[in-house]
Amino acid sequence: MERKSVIVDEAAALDKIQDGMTIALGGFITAQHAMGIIRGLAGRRIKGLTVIGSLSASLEVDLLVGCGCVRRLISAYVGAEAAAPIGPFFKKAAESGQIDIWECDEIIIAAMLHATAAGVPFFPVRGGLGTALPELNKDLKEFRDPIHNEPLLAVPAMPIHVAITHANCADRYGNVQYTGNAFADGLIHRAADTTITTVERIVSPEEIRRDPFKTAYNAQTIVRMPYGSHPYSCHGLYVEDHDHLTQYATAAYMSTKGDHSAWDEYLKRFIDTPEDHLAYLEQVGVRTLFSLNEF
Amino acid sequence: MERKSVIVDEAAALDKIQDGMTIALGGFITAQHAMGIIRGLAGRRIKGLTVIGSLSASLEVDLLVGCGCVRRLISAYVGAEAAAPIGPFFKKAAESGQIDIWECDEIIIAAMLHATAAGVPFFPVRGGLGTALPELNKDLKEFRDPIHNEPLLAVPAMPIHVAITHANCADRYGNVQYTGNAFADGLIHRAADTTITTVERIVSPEEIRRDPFKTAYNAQTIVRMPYGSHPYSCHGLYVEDHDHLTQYATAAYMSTKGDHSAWDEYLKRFIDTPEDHLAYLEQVGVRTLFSLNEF
Amino acid sequence: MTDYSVKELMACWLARDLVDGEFAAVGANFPIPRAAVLLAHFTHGPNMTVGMGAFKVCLDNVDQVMTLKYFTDFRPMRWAESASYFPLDLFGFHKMDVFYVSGIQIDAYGNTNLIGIAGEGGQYKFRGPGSIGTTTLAAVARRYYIVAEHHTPRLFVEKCSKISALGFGDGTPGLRKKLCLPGGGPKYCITPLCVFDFHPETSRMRVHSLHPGVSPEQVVADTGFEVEIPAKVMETKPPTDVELSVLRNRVDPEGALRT
Amino acid sequence: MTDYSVKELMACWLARDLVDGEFAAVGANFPIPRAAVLLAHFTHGPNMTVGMGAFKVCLDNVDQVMTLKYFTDFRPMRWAESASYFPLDLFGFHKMDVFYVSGIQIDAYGNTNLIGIAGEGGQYKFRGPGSIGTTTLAAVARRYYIVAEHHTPRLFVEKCSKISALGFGDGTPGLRKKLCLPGGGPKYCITPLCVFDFHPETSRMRVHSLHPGVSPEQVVADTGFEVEIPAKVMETKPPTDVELSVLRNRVDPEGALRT
Repeated sequence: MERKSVIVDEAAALDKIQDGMTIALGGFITAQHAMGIIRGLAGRRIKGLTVIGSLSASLEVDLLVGCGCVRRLISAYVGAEAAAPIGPFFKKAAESGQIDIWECDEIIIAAMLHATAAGVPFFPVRGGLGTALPELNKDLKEFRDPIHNEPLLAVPAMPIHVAITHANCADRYGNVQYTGNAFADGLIHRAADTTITTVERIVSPEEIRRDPFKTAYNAQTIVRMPYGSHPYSCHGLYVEDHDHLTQYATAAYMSTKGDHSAWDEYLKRFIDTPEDHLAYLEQVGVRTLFSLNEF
Repeated sequence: MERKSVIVDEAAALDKIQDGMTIALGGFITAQHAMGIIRGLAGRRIKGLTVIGSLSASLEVDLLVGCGCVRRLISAYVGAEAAAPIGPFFKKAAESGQIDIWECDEIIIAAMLHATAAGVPFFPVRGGLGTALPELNKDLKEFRDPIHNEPLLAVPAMPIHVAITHANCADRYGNVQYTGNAFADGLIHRAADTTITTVERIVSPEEIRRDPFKTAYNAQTIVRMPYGSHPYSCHGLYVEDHDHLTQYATAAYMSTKGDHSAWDEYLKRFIDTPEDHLAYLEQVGVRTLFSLNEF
Repeated sequence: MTDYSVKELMACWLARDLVDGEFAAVGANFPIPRAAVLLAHFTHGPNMTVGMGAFKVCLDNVDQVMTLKYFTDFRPMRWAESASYFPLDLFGFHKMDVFYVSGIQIDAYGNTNLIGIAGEGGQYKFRGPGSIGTTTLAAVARRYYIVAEHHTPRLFVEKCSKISALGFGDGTPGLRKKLCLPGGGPKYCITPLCVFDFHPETSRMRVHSLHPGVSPEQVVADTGFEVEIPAKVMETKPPTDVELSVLRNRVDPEGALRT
Repeated sequence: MTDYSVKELMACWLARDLVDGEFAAVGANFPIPRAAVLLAHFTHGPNMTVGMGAFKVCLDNVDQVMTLKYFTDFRPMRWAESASYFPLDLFGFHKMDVFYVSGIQIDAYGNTNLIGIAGEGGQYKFRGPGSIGTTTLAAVARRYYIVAEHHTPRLFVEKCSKISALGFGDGTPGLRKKLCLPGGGPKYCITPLCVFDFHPETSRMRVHSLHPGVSPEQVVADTGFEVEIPAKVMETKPPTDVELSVLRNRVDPEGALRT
């Protein structure tokens, strides 16, 4: 008997995500999103997803909202800081009631993930008492702690079908390592039933074993996707593509105001026409990609 | 203004620990205990300590019990596996009711530390329901979770005065790094008011900054103690001194059975006579120390 | 005395209220607190723990710090002593000494709103970006500061439409204590016009000091709630030459605060 | 057929019940389950996740594994793919497929005791070493095995003095479900004499198979509770030559199980 490789191609990974699932996206704000998969979901117009953009998300979530994939959204923030104070499609969908928002802050979302990962029904937190959160998010229950009778907020666990993360490298057995910060990726991996990780490079098992302390988790599915986080950053390799994010934010904003031309152009060029991740990178262009060197 | 060094000498570190305090010891079973400090506490015959031997402890806790330092003990295990299935002084003190035992397993003790570190009054766990633990440990409260009404056990937070850990190296500003596993040391650091860490080597701040991801925590007090974990192991450097542990276990066992001669000899030679850690190492001897090479 | 911008004044004022040895984090896209923390670190806080992006850094030998566009920027790694990613662990928040909060609304009791402004039928007429980490940090950090880059009646309201970070609620005495929140709540709110503190009995904002050249009438006109202005109100102490020199040469060489 | 020891028999039998792809940990000072997990990994479990000390290892290219005296031994690091220290995170226990438990008492309902045996006036007449991780793991691991290195009436008792790891409690039907414990509880208990399983209705131990050469009478005599022995009881299948060869050459070259 032989040990099995967990490397699959892009289409096979995308086939694992179906309408109505709950997915958790890795990275943090503008770093390390598995954009090859996320663009694929947007391109397939997957419907009815519950999306956890952990712990604070960026425009990768906005893209899924804009393409009509999202029914329910769980994130402490949707924006791109200097490039976009708020995700335009997220803002419009929230204002029109098109999506449900599970209102939270980063620590409440982390508590939900911790409870799920630990297999307990809830975790207690202090933050949120006296705020609008328990009124806006009916899942959060105020209660008295059974020992000291102090007021607390119970944050429930939530089953998650798939975690989708992006990392620097993995071996063919799914051992994933990061050069920089893994943020909450290990946590969502443990909370989810299964994990799909896109990586910049596949490395040998020997390379992984050189520093086992660097292994963040063992993913069930690995897809090789160089520059897989573009237009977001990947620590140790490339920074955010600020111009691309601005282009997205402008097109999306104009679309929410009724002028769809720039957005239709963006969608056609970057989401719908490229048949795979490498075709997307061809659209971005070698010159742009190599301009994103980190230091 | 200049940045302050946190390196102190052995006596100054010991002076921080007083009768009646709650202390949490780092390491795990037979690895990485700050024996220079623990022997110092035993030698000073500090009284009335609440000792957290996290998460499972070894004979370092048995030594403190044997020297009459412990009032209350919190650990999921006290023994040295092949060298001693159970700590002899611990066994006798438990049977005679000389110490209080906060009955727990490793996950319940971890939940207590998590709650303390997170600043919440308790953490919920599933393990322990239907066992003797809630009957033996009145701090553990059975309750119903406020969301799904499932039965759970509430594990309360517990204020901890000092965490005492041993690591491979630190810089003069208290940035602590391990070669191997840090076990629960980071957790007890976060749960405690202050942390004393003994290290094999002081390294330059530049060395620490070479891999900031390796920094486990920032300790408030650093003491340099080469071979500071002897007779326990320190990952990457030396293994357990099996003969020394056996010598301890035999002497302690005989003492609990009424024959105190070997224990008195051990106590005199290794605890009471050496005026400091290096004097202890002289008693152990260079030949023994260098026989403990790991691989 | 050197000329300075109001943002520089705000940063210098905030820096002076930080104490050596404290633990403070520097966000991205929140340039005034960022400058305040770094300025304090350079002038009187060599033992501060400075959180910069996802790292804890010490800058004692650093001549100049770059401005970050994005919080997750990896480049502070070069100065890092440890990596730090707080929300993951649920840990240590209650040990955070100081924190900075902003909002799309700030109310008379120091509550802030990053969620949105309610419209008709339970919907939002204006949705905000989300609470980030403010809900919990405002509850547990030892103290925090509200920092407003503008001072308008739309921003400073009597009551937030939705509270994302609790200040003093509706002013009920001892409310935070009743909720067992370990943090002390907002200490000051600084704006381009003035510094507010909180009345010890009513917990309402009142003017603590007016920035040089600002009149009480201007604050009243630009604040959406009824604001108390003590008879003898101080003037906010302007930046010193030393502060401005460190600020411009080491903290903000790109001049983000100068406009 | 090669001669074998009863410990080797026990290890081989346990190994056969492990499935490729499962996650199982190998403790120190618990040599039979250790051998079982490694044997399964070598014979039919290349995709198993093997926890060895504080590491997850893959041994596909490893000829021989050393025996560890201490759980925390750093040497498995050489084969490690990741470092693993479970109790710290409170995580993933409910995803653990299989776990092994022992005790100073094992009772008719599969409860085990590592705490102690009560004496007079609330004190212990015999104090055990403590529950280690068994309380939680027995509650949440998908299934577990009770492994006894001896079979005596003092070890196998009707009721544990103190339960540290819950099997089926007092046999109340659906007790584990009522307590919302996600784990299935003990699947088998293996001893030097026999394999026990649990009656699906009463949850009491009954003989599943007798080791070669062991009589029903011997099990009855050496068990401290009334034990059901089905009329047609199987014989425990002895080790095959292939199993013994892998066990002796790769898993246990030092012969810890041969005595």
